Amino acid sequence: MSKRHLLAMFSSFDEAELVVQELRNTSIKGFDVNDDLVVKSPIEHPEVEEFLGEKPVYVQWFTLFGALMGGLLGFFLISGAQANFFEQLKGGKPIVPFPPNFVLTYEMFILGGVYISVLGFLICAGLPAKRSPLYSSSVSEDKIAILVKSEAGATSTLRAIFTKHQALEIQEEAGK
Amino acid sequence: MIDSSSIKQLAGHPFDRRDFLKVLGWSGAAVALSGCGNTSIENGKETVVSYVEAADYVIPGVAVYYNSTCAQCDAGCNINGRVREGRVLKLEGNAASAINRGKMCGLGQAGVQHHYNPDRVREPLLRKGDKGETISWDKAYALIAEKLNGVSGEQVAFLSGAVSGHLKVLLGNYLESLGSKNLYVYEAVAPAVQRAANKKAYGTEMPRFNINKAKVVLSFGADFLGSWVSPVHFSQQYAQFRKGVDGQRGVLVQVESKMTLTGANADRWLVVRPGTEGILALGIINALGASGVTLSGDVAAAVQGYDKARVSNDTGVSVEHLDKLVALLKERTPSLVLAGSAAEGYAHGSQNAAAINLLNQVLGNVGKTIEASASVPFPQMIPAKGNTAALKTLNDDLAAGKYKVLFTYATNPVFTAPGSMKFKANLAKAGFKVAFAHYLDETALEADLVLPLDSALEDWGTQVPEYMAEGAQINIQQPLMEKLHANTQGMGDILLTLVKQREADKYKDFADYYGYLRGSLLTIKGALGSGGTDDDTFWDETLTSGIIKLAGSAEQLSGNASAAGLQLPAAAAADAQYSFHLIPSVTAYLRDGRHTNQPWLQESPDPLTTIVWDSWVEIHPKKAAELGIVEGDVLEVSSRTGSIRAQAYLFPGIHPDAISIPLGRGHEALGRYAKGYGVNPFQILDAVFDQETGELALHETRVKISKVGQRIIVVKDEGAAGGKPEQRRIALSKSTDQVKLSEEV
Amino acid sequence: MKDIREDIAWAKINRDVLVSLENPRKLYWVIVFGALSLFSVGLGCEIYQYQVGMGVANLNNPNVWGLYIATFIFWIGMSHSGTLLSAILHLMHADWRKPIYRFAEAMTTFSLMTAGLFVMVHIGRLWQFYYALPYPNDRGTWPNFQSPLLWDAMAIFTYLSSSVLFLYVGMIPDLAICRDNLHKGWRKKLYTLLALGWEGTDRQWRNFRVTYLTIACFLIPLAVSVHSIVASDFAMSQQPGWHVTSFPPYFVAGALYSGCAAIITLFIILRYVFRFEDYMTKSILKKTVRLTFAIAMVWTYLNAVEFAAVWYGHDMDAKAVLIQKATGPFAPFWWGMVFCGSVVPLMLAFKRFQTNIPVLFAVSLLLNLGMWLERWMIVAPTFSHGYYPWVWDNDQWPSLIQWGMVMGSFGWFTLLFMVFCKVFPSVSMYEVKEMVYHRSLHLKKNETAGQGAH
Amino acid sequence: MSVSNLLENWSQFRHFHPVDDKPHDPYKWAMSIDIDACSGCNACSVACYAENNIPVVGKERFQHGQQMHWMRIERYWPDHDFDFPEQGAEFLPMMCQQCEAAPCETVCPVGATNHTADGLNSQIYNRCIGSRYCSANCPFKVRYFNWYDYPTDETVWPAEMNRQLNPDVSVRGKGVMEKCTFCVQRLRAAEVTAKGEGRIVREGEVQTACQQACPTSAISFGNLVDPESRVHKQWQAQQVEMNVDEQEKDKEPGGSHLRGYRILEELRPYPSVMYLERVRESAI
Repeated sequence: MSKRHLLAMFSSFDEAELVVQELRNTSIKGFDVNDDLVVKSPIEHPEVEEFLGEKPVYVQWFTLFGALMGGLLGFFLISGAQANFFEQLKGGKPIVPFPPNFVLTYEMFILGGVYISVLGFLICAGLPAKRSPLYSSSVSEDKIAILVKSEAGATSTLRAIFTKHQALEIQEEAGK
Repeated sequence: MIDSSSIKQLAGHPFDRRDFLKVLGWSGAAVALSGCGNTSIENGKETVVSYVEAADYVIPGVAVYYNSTCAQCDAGCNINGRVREGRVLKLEGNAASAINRGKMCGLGQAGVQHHYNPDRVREPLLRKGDKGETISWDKAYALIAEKLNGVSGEQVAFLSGAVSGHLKVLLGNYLESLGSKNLYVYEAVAPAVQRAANKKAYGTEMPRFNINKAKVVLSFGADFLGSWVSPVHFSQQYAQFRKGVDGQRGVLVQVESKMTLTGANADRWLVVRPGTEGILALGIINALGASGVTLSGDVAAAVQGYDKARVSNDTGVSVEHLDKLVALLKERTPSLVLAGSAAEGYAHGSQNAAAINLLNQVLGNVGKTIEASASVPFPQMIPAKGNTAALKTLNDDLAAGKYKVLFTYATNPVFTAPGSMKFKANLAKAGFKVAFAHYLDETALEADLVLPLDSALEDWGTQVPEYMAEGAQINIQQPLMEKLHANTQGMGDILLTLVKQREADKYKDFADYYGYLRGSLLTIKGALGSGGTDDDTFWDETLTSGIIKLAGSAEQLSGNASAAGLQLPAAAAADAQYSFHLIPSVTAYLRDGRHTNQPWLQESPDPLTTIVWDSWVEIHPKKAAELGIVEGDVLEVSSRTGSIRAQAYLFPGIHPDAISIPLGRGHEALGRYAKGYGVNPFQILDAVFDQETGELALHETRVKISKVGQRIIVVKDEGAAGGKPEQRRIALSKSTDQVKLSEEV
Repeated sequence: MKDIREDIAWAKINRDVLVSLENPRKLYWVIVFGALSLFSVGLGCEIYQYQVGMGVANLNNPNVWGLYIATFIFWIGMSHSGTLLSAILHLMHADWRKPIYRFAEAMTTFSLMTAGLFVMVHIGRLWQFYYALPYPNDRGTWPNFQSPLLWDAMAIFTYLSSSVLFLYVGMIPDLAICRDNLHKGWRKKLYTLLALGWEGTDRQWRNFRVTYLTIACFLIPLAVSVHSIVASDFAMSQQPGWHVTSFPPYFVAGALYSGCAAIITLFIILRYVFRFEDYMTKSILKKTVRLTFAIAMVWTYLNAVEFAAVWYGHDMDAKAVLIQKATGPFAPFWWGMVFCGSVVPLMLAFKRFQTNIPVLFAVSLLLNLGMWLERWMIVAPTFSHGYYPWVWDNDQWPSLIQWGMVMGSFGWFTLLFMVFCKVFPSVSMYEVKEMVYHRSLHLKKNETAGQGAH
Repeated sequence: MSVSNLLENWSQFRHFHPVDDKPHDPYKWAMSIDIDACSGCNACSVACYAENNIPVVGKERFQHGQQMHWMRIERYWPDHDFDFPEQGAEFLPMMCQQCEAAPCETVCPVGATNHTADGLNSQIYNRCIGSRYCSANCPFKVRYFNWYDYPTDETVWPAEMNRQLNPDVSVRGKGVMEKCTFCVQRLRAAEVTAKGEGRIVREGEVQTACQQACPTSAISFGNLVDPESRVHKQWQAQQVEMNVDEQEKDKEPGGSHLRGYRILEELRPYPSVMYLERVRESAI
């Protein structure tokens, strides 16, 4: 059963918030406010998260994993290499010396953390992404967009709500 | 010629183990058989060593060692050459040698750079205007014969450096065959005054000096650790002397106006007014007499008037130091007093030396630390000793246009003759000049015919050292490798060819100099104490050891030096116009400049100033401050003869009334590593001679200095701290009362 | 004076910034040409040095490191202010950083790349530099992990790649703007590719925020560690004048200092060249200047601490080096460093200079000069006056080859930076919008509160 | 590079060398130089040039401080003011001290300089990338860098001169660091010969080039762990311990009558070269 997309543009966050609240309060068949609603904005706006409700972010778990693995890998790689290559004896120092290895472990800890965080970001944010079916470049300028996905039947209800809240523009996916 | 004969030799005698030494270096490895321009398959063979058909003694990857004799100076150190794949790589000392006991100085080690020097003469050269034209040896010999034709013996002269052994014999024979007596043996910095003074005082020119047996060595400018007589031998004695007998360390007191390497190692370095060494010696004798040492009548008479106050005033040595020195000499016996070139380089040099030798007599050192040297039972082989008086005579004769043919060998008078002699101009008056040379040095450049010589590492020879360390010995020089250049010849071979031109019959048995050498040594086999052994064994053993030890008797030593005739002039008055004494210093590695083209020596820092690749003017810092001179100021140093320019170096080890410039640099020829580096102080030396021996008084030139207004960076190893340790614990020192040397290992 | 006008329309922000990608003032091309020429000089010097040998740099024993290492530290140091502006101020919610952090981050990236070049031109066998990389190989050899130089390599690699990622991640929303607004062509393709399909959805923003914050948190200790490690090149050695405990913080302060000075310079240049007067306002400049002044004083203090520690300590060798810095042949440069580094910034304390653009431009250049001299004075005097007096050598003057490469590095950096500013938005559009938005909200709130009070 | 190797031999990898590592066995090459015997003649230095293929850099490069003498003779004057150097000069042969805890080793980024089992500070030319950090950290400044490509330089080893080069020693190209090796090529040859005969190298069997040339025999060289060696006896008699930064004898009030000392010992590099102080007569 195919779903259809609908995109509405608003001039401010306040408008968008009202729309989302109304959508939340209105029960529309074939439209789930938690799953089928996407707010697009030109800036990062914490209120959006608030009025959309807390959604979990998992990037930090990637970070933790990356940092720990980076550190462990660093230490064992370095110590292991030193141990295997003990011909490289340095007078006055043990074959596996701690201070230098800790410095390098530290760097690897950060390296792992950053790399895997970015990886986590890409995964969690779904990037790189295919462009969604409806997009207006004004989002990257100054408009707030609300993209909804619904059964064909719900489209008109949604459209009505958008219009009510002075949507500047409403785009609808062409029917099949 | 030599090559072909040696090839024949190879062909005729298959190698066996016994033979390999004989052939060694003669035909050597399969290198250098082809000359230039050869287009055959042999082309480039000189750079290839065949391991498929390697000669017996070429073991790939393994070095073999052969004994020979160092030819870098006349001390006659026995060397041991390291040879790999037919190349001589390094010269080391022959441990069996009484002279150097396995040790080597830097000069000697640089012998390989003489051998491999890229600027060696490779072909006989005949003068064509300003250029040299390559000719064949046959033509060269023919030319010599032609030039000698109809010339009387009187009109032929041979100028040679010090020469000994069979080469000297052949040289003498050749001149005899020419009917000439004009052999001039010239060495610019030889201890000639010393020899005369020793002969007078001890009855022998070169007795043995036992530094190791002395408790005190008092040296008047004898640089026995650097350049004097047999430095490597004396250095070893010095090491023993420092360890001392029963842990009592030997004390070295050096008296001189410019610090030498030996002076830099002295326990007490006493700076004296230039030329007053003899006065100091007499003053010490006088003080010894006053402290109870018995003086014979004539000695007492001779030293009368040399009281401490006067001596101190004349020499600049304080009474306190004089007293301490006298006390030390009296207390610690035996001692040894040495006279060196610094004391002898004056018009009264012989007198200075006599006064210094007299001190040995007074201290009873003769027979203890000065012993008779062993004599060589073959007088014809003892060295023809070089001196500068010979050059003066030659120069006068040349100026008179006396010579139609002049040979020069192993000496470079155009470079080393004092400027006042105008030697170069006089040399031009000789008719036909033949130079036997390794390089196109200044003298060879003036020659009409230049004949290229084998290097000392590819030539045969015998050498008899002037200074005998223990028993007498004859040193064997043998090739350490095949000749590097196809068209050079050994001096012995050349002389043999030349003498054959005159007396072919006499020498017909000798195909070459090698044969001559072998034959003549075999004839005296019995006298050498090897009468019982067969010829081949004797010969192999001789070549293996590189030394023939002689059972010669000791020369007579007389211990009765007389003070008669000892007349020392008063300390020289100041010269108003030329206010500085010029001290041309003889450095250990450059000497008279014949080896300046050996880059190791150029880059080996002068031990005292650490300067490399250049000449310098040493001046005392106080004097320099007075004159506003700082390091690197270019100074014009002018004598009555001429002037030269060199950078100033502030040096505390020099008398404020003297400046010093090292000899050896300032070449206008001699190849890429020598030409254009530094200045040549020989050029400005005045013609002053020792009154007794006629030797050039090296230290008598007076100079004035002026800044030319240019300042350059002195190229030296010493850093900005100027050799001060700056309170850091780096080179530490203790005095003898703080150490217990007898407990040491 | 406001940091930014609240009434700037968001669309205008887009327009103003995007125009910088297309149509800068002529001066831009002059700068690019100048930079290219300088870089060519440096490249020529390097080719010559590569062919002939390091000797042409007129280095020697003991002066084995010359301007190369000094300038290396300089560039590493300069990289730190980018991190300071973007990461530290981000964590501290100082929103005035927003119009200027992008170019500061670019500066970080490019100065690190420039610094990396100096490692290359410095080593004697450039063609074997990969020996210093830890890679498994059939000989079983590894680099020496004990060497501070290896820590350097590791730290710089981490820092450079993290900085690039940070710069990139922070730029994704702007790249989307570029993608949406530019005409077809290679640029459009480039931005489309780099924007990764960013649409500004709530999910993207949510993860973006956390990621950006996380990387910022990593970058701060990383930046500190990087310059501490560079300081370790010296402090971990045994040489007098280097073996100083306070070197790591001293280096970090110096790094922030030189970076801030460079930011002022580039701020002024960009503001003019790209007509960013509305965004890079004098008020922001003033804040940057004040920050610079504060760091200058910290640096001065740490400098004094170092000298005092040496002076009152019993390490005679270190003391000798210090005395030689102040009185020896390096004295003009050392005093020049003190003047430029500690005296000149005092001008920044005066309000009237804090917004005077010509004065600030001159001052920032002097500060940069002072900081470069500082690095040279750390490296050179210890070599020429180390433990071992025999080899003291105070006269070693860098050859033109060395100077050429130092100049070339400035050309290289400027070139990279200028090309970046032309290709990528050097002012963060989305963040300026945020800034304007939040400030206007704040303004409204105040107005409402003000009205309520009446 | 396995973790199991790391874990199994952990204690071995944590040993500090040379402090509590197993002692050098059977070799620890060391030297002692009697600067009272040293006359400053430079023979050692020339021998080193001959043995180790050291380039003669020429006047201009020497002026720039780019000389390569692995062994240099330093000439010192007293620190205090003086009119004339009445006790002569002081000569000090200085070359790589083959430190047991060498400052150069730890800082090399590629591990081109390491500590060998027989107690040398090795330099691997092939591995060196020329960062010059080792030289920067060397307190004695005895490491020399190839600022130019001497093997291809026509002024250094022109035709024929190059035939003198010792095939046992690498000729170093541009961009690598080099220094005194204690004539490692001779040591290895002797060690291998001895091993083949089932023994250790005997005292006197191997000499360094400088030691061999030294006319005053001021240089002793040998195996410090061999009780028969002269070096061992000298170190013992002089009460110089290897692994300390201050000798017990130097702690005695009034100092010691023993002459042995090591240069910059207080920096704790544990040099393998002991110097014997110069002596000057107190009676004159």
